[in-house]
Amino acid sequence: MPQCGYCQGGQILAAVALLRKKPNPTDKDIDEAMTNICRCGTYARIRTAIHAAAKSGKARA
Amino acid sequence: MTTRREFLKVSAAGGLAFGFHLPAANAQNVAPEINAWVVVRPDDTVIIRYARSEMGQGSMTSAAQLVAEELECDWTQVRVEYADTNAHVRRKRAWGDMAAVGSRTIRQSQDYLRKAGAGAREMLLIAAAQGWNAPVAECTASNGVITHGPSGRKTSFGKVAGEAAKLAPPKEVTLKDPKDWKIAGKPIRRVDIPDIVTGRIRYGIDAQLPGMVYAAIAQCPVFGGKLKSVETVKTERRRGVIKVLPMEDYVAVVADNWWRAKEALKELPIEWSFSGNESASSESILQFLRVVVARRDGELEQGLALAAKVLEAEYFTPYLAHATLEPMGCTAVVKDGRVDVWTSTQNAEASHATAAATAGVPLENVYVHRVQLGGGFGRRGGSQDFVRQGVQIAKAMGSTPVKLLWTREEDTQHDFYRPLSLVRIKAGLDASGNPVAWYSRVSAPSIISTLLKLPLKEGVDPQAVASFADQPYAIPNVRIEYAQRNPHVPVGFWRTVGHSQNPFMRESFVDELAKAAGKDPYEYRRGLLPAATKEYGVLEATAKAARWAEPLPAGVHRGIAVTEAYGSYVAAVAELAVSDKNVVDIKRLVLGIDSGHVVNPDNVVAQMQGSAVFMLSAMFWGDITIKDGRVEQSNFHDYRMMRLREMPKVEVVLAPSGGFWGGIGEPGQAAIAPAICNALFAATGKRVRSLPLKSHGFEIA
Amino acid sequence: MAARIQLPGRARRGEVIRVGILIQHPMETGYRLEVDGRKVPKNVIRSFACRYNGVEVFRAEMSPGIAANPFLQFHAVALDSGELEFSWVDDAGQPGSAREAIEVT
Amino acid sequence: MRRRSFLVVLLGLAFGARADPLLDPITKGAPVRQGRVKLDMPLLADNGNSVSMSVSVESPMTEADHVRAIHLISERNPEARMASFHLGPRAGAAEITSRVRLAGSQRVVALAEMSDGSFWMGSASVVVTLSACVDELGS
Repeated sequence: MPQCGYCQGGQILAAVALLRKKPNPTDKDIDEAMTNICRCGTYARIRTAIHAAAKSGKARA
Repeated sequence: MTTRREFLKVSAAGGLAFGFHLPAANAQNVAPEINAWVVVRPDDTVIIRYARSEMGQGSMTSAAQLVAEELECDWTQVRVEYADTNAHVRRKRAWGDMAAVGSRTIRQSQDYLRKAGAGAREMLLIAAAQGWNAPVAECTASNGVITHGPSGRKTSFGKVAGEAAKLAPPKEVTLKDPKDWKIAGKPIRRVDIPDIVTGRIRYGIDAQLPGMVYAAIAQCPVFGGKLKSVETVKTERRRGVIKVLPMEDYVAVVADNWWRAKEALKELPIEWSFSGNESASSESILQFLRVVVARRDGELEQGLALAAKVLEAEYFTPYLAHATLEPMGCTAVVKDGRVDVWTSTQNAEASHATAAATAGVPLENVYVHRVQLGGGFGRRGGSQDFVRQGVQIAKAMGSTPVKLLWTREEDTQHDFYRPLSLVRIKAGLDASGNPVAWYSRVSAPSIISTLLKLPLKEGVDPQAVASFADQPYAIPNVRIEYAQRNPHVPVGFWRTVGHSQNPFMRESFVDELAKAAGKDPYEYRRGLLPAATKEYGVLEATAKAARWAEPLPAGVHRGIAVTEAYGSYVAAVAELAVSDKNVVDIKRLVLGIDSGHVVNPDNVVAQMQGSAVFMLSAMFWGDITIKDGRVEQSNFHDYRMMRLREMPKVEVVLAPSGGFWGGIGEPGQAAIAPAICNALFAATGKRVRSLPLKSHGFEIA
Repeated sequence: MAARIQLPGRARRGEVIRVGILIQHPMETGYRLEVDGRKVPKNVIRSFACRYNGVEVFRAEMSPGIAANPFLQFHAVALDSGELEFSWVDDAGQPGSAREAIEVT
Repeated sequence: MRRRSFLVVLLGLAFGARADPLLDPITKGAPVRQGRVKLDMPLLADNGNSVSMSVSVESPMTEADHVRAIHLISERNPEARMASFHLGPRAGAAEITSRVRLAGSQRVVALAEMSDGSFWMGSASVVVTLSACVDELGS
């Protein structure tokens, strides 16, 4: 769940790329792939969103 | 993988006119306006206006929740629109304060927002009652539908809006008791998120105008310097370069695309005249503050004489940059005496006034187009330098629209920094370890006198002594002194301002007193806090949630801190382990907040989590250093930000005690640094008295 | 202390003319600190007067409430050719003066 | 009561009878009537260091009936008396323009003293849009 949203474009691109490579990423996979800076500090929710997207099967953008 | 820049360029080029056509038809007078805050369309769409700025703090949604709650409308029909600054000026500031600063957006406007919702509801009820010529007392509104009890007749807000808009607003309205809230107080999803995740949202940097040119600027690297000379001929011949504009304290290069402007700027031979500060350095500035802090004072010394034990320490916190992810910028066009501005600002009214003053046009000729902010954190509220520059350049370019965009380097090296602060603290304990006297002498720059140029009451800057002067502990005689020292480095409001540094010093020193008294840091604080204080309440709630008393696994240690900030009360418990190579593994961070009322609980949790990342980045690596009068750091390689892999587990405890309205955006940071540093002491026996932690060899796991 | 004056060079007898003057002066409030922490003492232009052929037509007492480089614009009745004389003094006792001729037909 | 609330009380009344410590030193308790004085200041000022101000008083400016003085009074500046301008029939028009300093958003009062000893006033409210991330200011 973004806050200011300025980094979300990049975060979503990176997440989609990760999910295409690893449809069921572990926390460690997420740590390594998601290096974009988020100044508002929404990292916890980005991680939750990636797990949710993985669980829903389709790596929808 | 398409990079973000291409992703945006594609969508931007495709939809040139989307959302950024010049003066949007003034939608304000299309649908009937019940009052300045509420417009109801015939199709039952409810437009709630938002006057301040949305930079991720979520107030655009929570402000609308307050209006909708009293309006009794259907939230799914609500659209939030910005109040237009031009209409604002023409209607004698109909929307009041437009600043989103000081965590004040909600608590300063909650009363008039709720009254606006209630007033609009009354007018809609009266209009419906008149339509049925039934007594209004027999009519009720709920979820956007008005029902006439006795006859069961129903109508919708949209149908009666036209009539309602003609009525006089009611003199008195009664507000609901927060316990009956249905919309406010609920974790409603933020209204701007769909636009964010689909890329429709627009920031200042995204402004696109037909025929627009681009400007990059270089400001004097040594603060306070002025432009001496610049050779423009060679640069103006470069491909794409349109003009080089020498201004009083900066040089702008204008080109047909921003990359060319920026590259041309690098080769531009500029000569600056420094005003004597070019030899200043972090060391000289620290020494300059220390001279004052060390001065001995008589009066409190006697107070300490009867103390069984006296402790003294010196604490230091450095300059910090805002580093908003969206760099400073402003797009402007000055044409036929009219000024249009697109910029990410925390105060559209301030941008409006600055644009008018810079262009020399009446306030009625300025239009500030509202956009989302790619982060504000105080940089975009207290100063409008980027608007002054944008409008100056636009004015110099005739009627051509110009997009000014700062480079990351410019943004990092020409910020209004969080002031550094050097504090000497001294306290005397009685035989049982309780403090009998507390003395703090603060030496720091004053934002209020240098940036705002306001006089200080009795020469004391309230921000510089924040949390010292108003500390809640029952300590007999307390003396706080402020020695104002303003080095040449500009200072401004950085998220949480004085409460981002002083609680670190105060709560670390209280921890030192607890250690000297041989008492548990949590129990020691409970003993010193009057039971009725809000600090006591939030401290207890947080400690309980963190299960403070339970034993920890081997090698894991705890720290605790509590403070007031921005009208709210926050506490933090940190659990961490430190390896022998000083690598800090934060196991858990429990953050408690009592903000009185809560308008959107999920948003408060998000702000607390965000505050953790913001403060941990600052306290581990944040350090703006000065050499030869200028800032050494320039980009994210040497001004490091926490990454996703480093974010610890953050648990948030909402403990609203009701009865007051506290801020949300800034208090979250206040107790984190002391809690972490107190845990570091518990783990390593090493007391951290200056930040950042990296200068003590600590790294984060 | 330099000053710039705005005055119509010629005027008709009895015409009410607009007189403007901009004086270079920091108008120190007394709150500002030097970089080394010393307080910059308060120093404002306390009193200002304009005499038209020796007769006072306008006088001002000012405080730090007047902005730096004070700008004053007032009016005077054009009676006969001659000279407008401006004089002022600041808290530090520093005097200032300027004069401008005027032709009245 | 603090000075600010005094002035606010005064402005809230019919501007006539009540004495007010801020205006008293000038009016010596004489009634102050609203009207004849127009104080023009911008609704918004981007900073308080230099705010345009022009004041004009309706008056024939004759020997018998003219404006003797115009006083500018600030509600929040440390020195309430911002300036006093002294005129006379030789001024020909009671109209003065200058630039003032405002310590934060506030109301400014222009108090005119007539040759017959009567006092008239006008006022303007200016918002200084420098937004401060602090509570204490409350500006």
